Amino acid sequence: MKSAFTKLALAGLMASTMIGGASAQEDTIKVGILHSLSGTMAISETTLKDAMLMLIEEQNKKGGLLGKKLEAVVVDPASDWPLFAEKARELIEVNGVDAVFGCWTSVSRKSVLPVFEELNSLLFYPVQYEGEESQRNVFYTGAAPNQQAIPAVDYLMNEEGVERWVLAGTDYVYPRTTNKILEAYLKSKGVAEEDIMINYTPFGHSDWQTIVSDIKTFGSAGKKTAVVSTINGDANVPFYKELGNAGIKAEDIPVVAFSVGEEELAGLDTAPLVGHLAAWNYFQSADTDANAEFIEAWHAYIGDDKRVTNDPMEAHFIGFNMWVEAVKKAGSTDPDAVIDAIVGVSVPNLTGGYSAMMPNHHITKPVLIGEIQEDGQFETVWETSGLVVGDAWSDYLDGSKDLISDWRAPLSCGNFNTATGKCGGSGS
Amino acid sequence: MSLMRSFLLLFSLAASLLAAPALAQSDPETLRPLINELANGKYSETEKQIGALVATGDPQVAPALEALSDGDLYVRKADGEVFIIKKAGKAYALIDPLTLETAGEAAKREMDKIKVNNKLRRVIRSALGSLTLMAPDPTVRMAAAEAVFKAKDPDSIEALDAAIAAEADDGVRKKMEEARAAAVLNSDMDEAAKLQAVSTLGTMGNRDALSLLIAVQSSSEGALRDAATSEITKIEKSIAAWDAAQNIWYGLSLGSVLLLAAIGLAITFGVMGVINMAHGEMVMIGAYVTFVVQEFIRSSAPGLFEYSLFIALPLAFLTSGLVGVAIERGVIRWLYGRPLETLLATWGISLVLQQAVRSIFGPTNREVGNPDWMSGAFEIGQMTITYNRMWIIVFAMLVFAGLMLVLKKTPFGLYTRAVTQNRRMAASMGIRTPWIDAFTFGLGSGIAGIAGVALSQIDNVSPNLGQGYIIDSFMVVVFGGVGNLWGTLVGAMTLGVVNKFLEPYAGAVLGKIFVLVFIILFIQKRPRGLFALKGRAVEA
Amino acid sequence: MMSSFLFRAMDARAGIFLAIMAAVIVLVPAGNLLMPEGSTFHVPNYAVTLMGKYLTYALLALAVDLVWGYCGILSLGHAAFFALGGYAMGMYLMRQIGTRGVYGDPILPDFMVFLNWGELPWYWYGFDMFWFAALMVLLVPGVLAFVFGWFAFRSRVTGVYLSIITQALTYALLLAFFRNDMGFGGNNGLTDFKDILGFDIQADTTRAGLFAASGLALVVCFLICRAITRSKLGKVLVAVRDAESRTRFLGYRVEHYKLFVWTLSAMMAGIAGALYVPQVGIINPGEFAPANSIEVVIWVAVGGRGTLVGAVLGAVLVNFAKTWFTAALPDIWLFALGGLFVVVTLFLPKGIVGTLSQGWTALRQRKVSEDFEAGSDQPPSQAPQSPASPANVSPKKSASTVPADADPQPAE
Amino acid sequence: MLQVENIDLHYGAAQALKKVSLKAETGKVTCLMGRNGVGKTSTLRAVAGQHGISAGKILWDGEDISSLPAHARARKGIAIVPQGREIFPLLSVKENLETGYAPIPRKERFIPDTIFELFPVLKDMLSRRGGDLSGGQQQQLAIARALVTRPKLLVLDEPTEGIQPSIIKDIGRAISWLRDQGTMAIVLVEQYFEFARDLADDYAVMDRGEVVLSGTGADLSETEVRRYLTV
Repeated sequence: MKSAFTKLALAGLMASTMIGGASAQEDTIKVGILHSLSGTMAISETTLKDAMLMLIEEQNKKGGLLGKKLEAVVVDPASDWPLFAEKARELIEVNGVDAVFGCWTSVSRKSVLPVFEELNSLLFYPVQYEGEESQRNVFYTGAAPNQQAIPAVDYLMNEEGVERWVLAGTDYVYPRTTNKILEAYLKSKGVAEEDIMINYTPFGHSDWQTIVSDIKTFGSAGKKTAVVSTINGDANVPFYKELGNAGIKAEDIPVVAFSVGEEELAGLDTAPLVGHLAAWNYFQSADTDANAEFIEAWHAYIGDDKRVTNDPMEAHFIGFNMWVEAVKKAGSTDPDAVIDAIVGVSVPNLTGGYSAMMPNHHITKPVLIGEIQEDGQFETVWETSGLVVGDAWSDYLDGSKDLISDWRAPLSCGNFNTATGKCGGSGS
Repeated sequence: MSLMRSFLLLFSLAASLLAAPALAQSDPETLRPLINELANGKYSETEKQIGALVATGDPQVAPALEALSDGDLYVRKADGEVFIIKKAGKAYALIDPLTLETAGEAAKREMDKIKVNNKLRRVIRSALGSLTLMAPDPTVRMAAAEAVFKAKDPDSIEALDAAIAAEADDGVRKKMEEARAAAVLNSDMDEAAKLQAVSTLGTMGNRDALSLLIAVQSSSEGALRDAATSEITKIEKSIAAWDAAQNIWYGLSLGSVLLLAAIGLAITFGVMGVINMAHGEMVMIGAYVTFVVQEFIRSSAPGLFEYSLFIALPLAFLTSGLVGVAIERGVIRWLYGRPLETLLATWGISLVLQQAVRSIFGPTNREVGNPDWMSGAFEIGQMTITYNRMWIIVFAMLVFAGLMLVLKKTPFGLYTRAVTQNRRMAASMGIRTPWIDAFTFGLGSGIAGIAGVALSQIDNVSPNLGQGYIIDSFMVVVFGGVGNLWGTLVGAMTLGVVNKFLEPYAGAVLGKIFVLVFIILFIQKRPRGLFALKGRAVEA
Repeated sequence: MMSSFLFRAMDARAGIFLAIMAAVIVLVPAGNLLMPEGSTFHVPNYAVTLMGKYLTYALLALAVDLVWGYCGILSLGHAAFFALGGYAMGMYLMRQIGTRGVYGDPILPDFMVFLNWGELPWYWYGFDMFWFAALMVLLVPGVLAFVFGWFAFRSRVTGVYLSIITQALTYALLLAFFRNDMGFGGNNGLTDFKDILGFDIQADTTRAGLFAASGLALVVCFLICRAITRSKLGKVLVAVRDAESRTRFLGYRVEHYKLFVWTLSAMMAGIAGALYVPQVGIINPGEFAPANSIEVVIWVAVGGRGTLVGAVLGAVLVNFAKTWFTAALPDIWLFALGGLFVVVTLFLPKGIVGTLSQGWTALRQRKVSEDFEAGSDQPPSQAPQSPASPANVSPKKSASTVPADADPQPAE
Repeated sequence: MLQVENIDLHYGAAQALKKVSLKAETGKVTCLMGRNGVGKTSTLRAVAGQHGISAGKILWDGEDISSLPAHARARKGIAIVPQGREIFPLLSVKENLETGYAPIPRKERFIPDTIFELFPVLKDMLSRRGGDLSGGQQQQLAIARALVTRPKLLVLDEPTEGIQPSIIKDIGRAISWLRDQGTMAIVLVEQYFEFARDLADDYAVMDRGEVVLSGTGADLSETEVRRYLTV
């Protein structure tokens, strides 16, 4: 019976492989969507799956790509990191997709990286992250720390006169790295050690009483204080609820968040939070025609005009259009051809400008600082005058300040050390 | 809703200002150009313009500033006239910023919002403070005094002196005196006045005073420095005591959340012996019921919003309870005698329920609002108590007491206890054990449901809600001793308080780890929990 | 008489299992490496890693079955041992990266470089040597299990209390490993491996080798488990499972037996984790999640508790279902999986293998009963069931009767 | 009237009862005797519905109740005083008695005074926990608890087991008083021969899961029965 089962399993796998192989020759171009639809990350990632399906549908309405229709292949990696690698492999090997759009958490990206490298495929990663990475097969369409964190701190320092800083984050790599960078940056701006308080909490932390009270105490020292929040996901709602109830107003201690967008605010009564800030590269409130069109299409697609749009959705919008342009330019979906063609491709973003793919596989973006409004939207209160180039390697970290990334020939290196003149970090 | 509130405030403020004896009241029309100027340019320009308006010293400008701060001040694109607006359907109702008379309507796109940021709001608040120190409404004067306190502007001493002299309300006058002290310390007045101010702040005794005094201590010499130092020592001592009290409060609050999450489990797991992995999903269902109730109220009876939780409570109890009964009748009753398999089956059920909620309500967080009586905070001494936490503690105690009452004083409770202690004998006494099982499971699930209503006030309402509580709930029940509700109560409160006392020293993550290790070690010492039941009935 | 029947059945089952395993261990790598792509007998890379992963899960399930099925210890924290074994292997693999990391630091792993760690923490020493890492794969879970078990079994923590503190253990480790200050890469864990024992981890041959190693480990551990469960020790364990205090009264040092099996099981879980990590390419604190441990228990229950082969089958089957569902029904697969658990529990209470063998036994039973009627005076007893009711034993003792079939009992 | 007709009963694969038949009439005490492990308790369990039977029939006032669950049989007026008393240990004496309210109509839900007349000791102990009582007191409580359900068939399983002689006497008096009321049939399982002999109107003796002797109390032959009682 066991043997029958094993045979069945093998037969199933082989059959699906062969179907996969066979259909790659058919008249569609397959696009993989690798976002968690269940588990802890489903809350954020499901929206991105829907956004991708919408973008693909729209592209098909415009006639597809290279004369072929696009076909979306959706899988559920279930917020389980090893499963991400398995599913990525399945998408590329079994389903034969030409590009994958997906991942949210850094760990899921780290988990699939070797797979994309080995099988030489393309991943478009749409979420702001800690940087310190540049991989040939990956395109980072979300913000690097210099496209989000540093401008936000600059704003608070210059416009609001903040002198004392609470860096509060969830204890994982993105907040750790961002806070490292910010700490170095703040110190370089002359902020004293005792004016920086760093606090880490576990994932899904829900009892914020002590921390909010600590922030209040820290903020009552007579210097203007702000909180830089890299608190992730679900923990934000109880955090803001506690903040609102404890009466911490944005005028007294503003909180600037890097992981709180429209989607997160949709679960909150924002009236007590008016004036708290977020730094992103896109807000739904952006007043452009392209954005209005995008929002309208989104509402029509999802069938609910209360659903919001957010920054990672825009990142997918940009990433998808870049891929489409690069495929057109290369005349093929072959990954090597697309990797060569995509650098320098520039497509409209939703905030009224153009974003371009840089040689380090990061993109140019405007940086916007928004204040939370009563209706759950952000109002842009400040933006960079031009576009900011995503920086794979931070200038404020010892290990990486000498590194640059350029995937164009002849350098073709993700971690070129300008001090030693060698590719591959500081060694060999 | 809060928009309505600020409007009411605005109008009462404006009305009171108009009724008040004119300080420097001038013709509205001379102010109008100044107000229209607000619409020009950047934040820095707006800030200057606010300064100019405040410089007139005319309280008539207050409503416009207030509206600006609330984001309700708009400019008409066509002629650059500035109005306070009020949303009326798709259009805006226009209100003259000076006379406060209605001035017609305008479509949205005809108007531009005058942008405001935190810094401007802060400027406006302190400006309004000095303008409204003499307002007839004591709450307005109180707010004004607080604003002036924060501004610490020596220029306001004169206005404060006048206001203090005229003030009838003791509380407000005290606040004004404190504001004056803060301003004095920031001025170049003589040492005697400053010493006086230091002692005023010393009696104030909170963190704000402390930070001001520390500033004095570091910038002064001699007698003033000594006075500040001695006041600082006093305040720090009292704050330390208050901090301990505050920590206990936080611990009780966390404990009551744990209690709410665990108490339903204490019944299904502790009393019935069913390892219900879907317990967290019962909590989640309760939270979603609250969401549905609030959505319904928002769309069809906005006036009832303040009572939404009371409406949600019975509905959540019923919904979760019925789901619980359905699970018991459909699955669990076939598994009696195979307790570990209930773990397996209910784990499957919990996956199904999560996915069901995800399919019906979507994967994202849903907004459950706090009614006004659940919002905000009050202070006892140096301790801040938020209303939602307070009500949750009260609620948890009520639920506990209610449950105890049901189990101890009703026939149903008696039969349940009899079934727990000896199922076969209970059946032979004529107790319909299958009904008791179903109802008990329903009761445990229903209680989880009402816990969900409470938890929706402090946490995410998402399909993952239940998962976040399930482990903690099991820890509480096991720590307290399976089958003993008192154990659950004491267990929850102990874990809450221990956690909160560890957190400031160890941080949130390590604190939690220590608590878990503590539980592991504790179980070694008392292998059956805090309140171990004795006797064969429990061992069976 | 009946017991010899059972053993013969067991032998047949084990024989089939070993034969299949031998075939799988040889044929899958061969099909992957030797058969040309496109051939009907070619096994794609994808399938090799996937099945390799299933085999490590099967080994983990086997470890759980040993303690739960035969000793009555329901561990809701076995994934902790699995993850610790995985981390030990992951640390070795990290050290093998050497200067090929993004920063090219010869000693420090990448995550330590960008979080400004000055030097390697002491507990990373030695992991550049495979033998040391391999030792740690066994020792770390083993020692933790030993210490934990030493305290728990000596204090006679049993039943749900034990289950819940195993859950507390894995949850505490989860939180601890999430902390970046622990020096294990925090949430991102250990990843981006290059070599194992000098072989490129992404090469087909390495992968096939890992697959075969996983298969062999499973077979060896299966044989160990079987030897234990068939020995006198195994009978004492079953006695502990079914009536712990009586076994104690009979003079057995119950806690020693439990501790031995518990520690052994944890070491097996560690081996499973160590084989898992190079095949999936990442180890992260998520592996400690209590939900994972519960899933392992479910695999065992689906396959059939206390049957060894069932644990393996359950692990493969549930994970295959998961693989298949997450691709075929990405939006609603949880309904299918959750439904599967409920259905299996309700309709296959002894798991797949248990139900099948029970059916088979029942067939035999009828024959045996006839023999009994014909004159034997020894009533046949049903081996897998809990002890028969003492109605025909001593009524004086029947105060501690086992309740009738349909009675709920507090959790084991 | 209770009629047990040819019942078989199994525990798993083990057969405990083989074609057992028994009768108990209202107003009479039927004694069931035999050594340990011959199936007496199993017979009572079958009657009370605590264990299913695999063949045969149980009739109560002519109605077949073989497939009714235990609680439904309690509603039919069948009450059991089990071996080992099975008092609810954590309930107070009063609560133990009140569990007997479950099968009776609301207006009958009170504790009849006769119970306290039969067992006066209980009256002083109403608030004590059942588990804290002595063995004899627990036995009295178990009988009292069964009486609260106003039974028409009272089944007692070795009520004298491990109890001091003075209380055995009280219990014997209570049983004969109950019989004399003429409202209920009583089945008494007993190993204590003298006690059984004094009370029995009818008797049955079991051995190895079968009824080997039966008859009316008058015919009860000590030597014959003793043969089956001694080991």
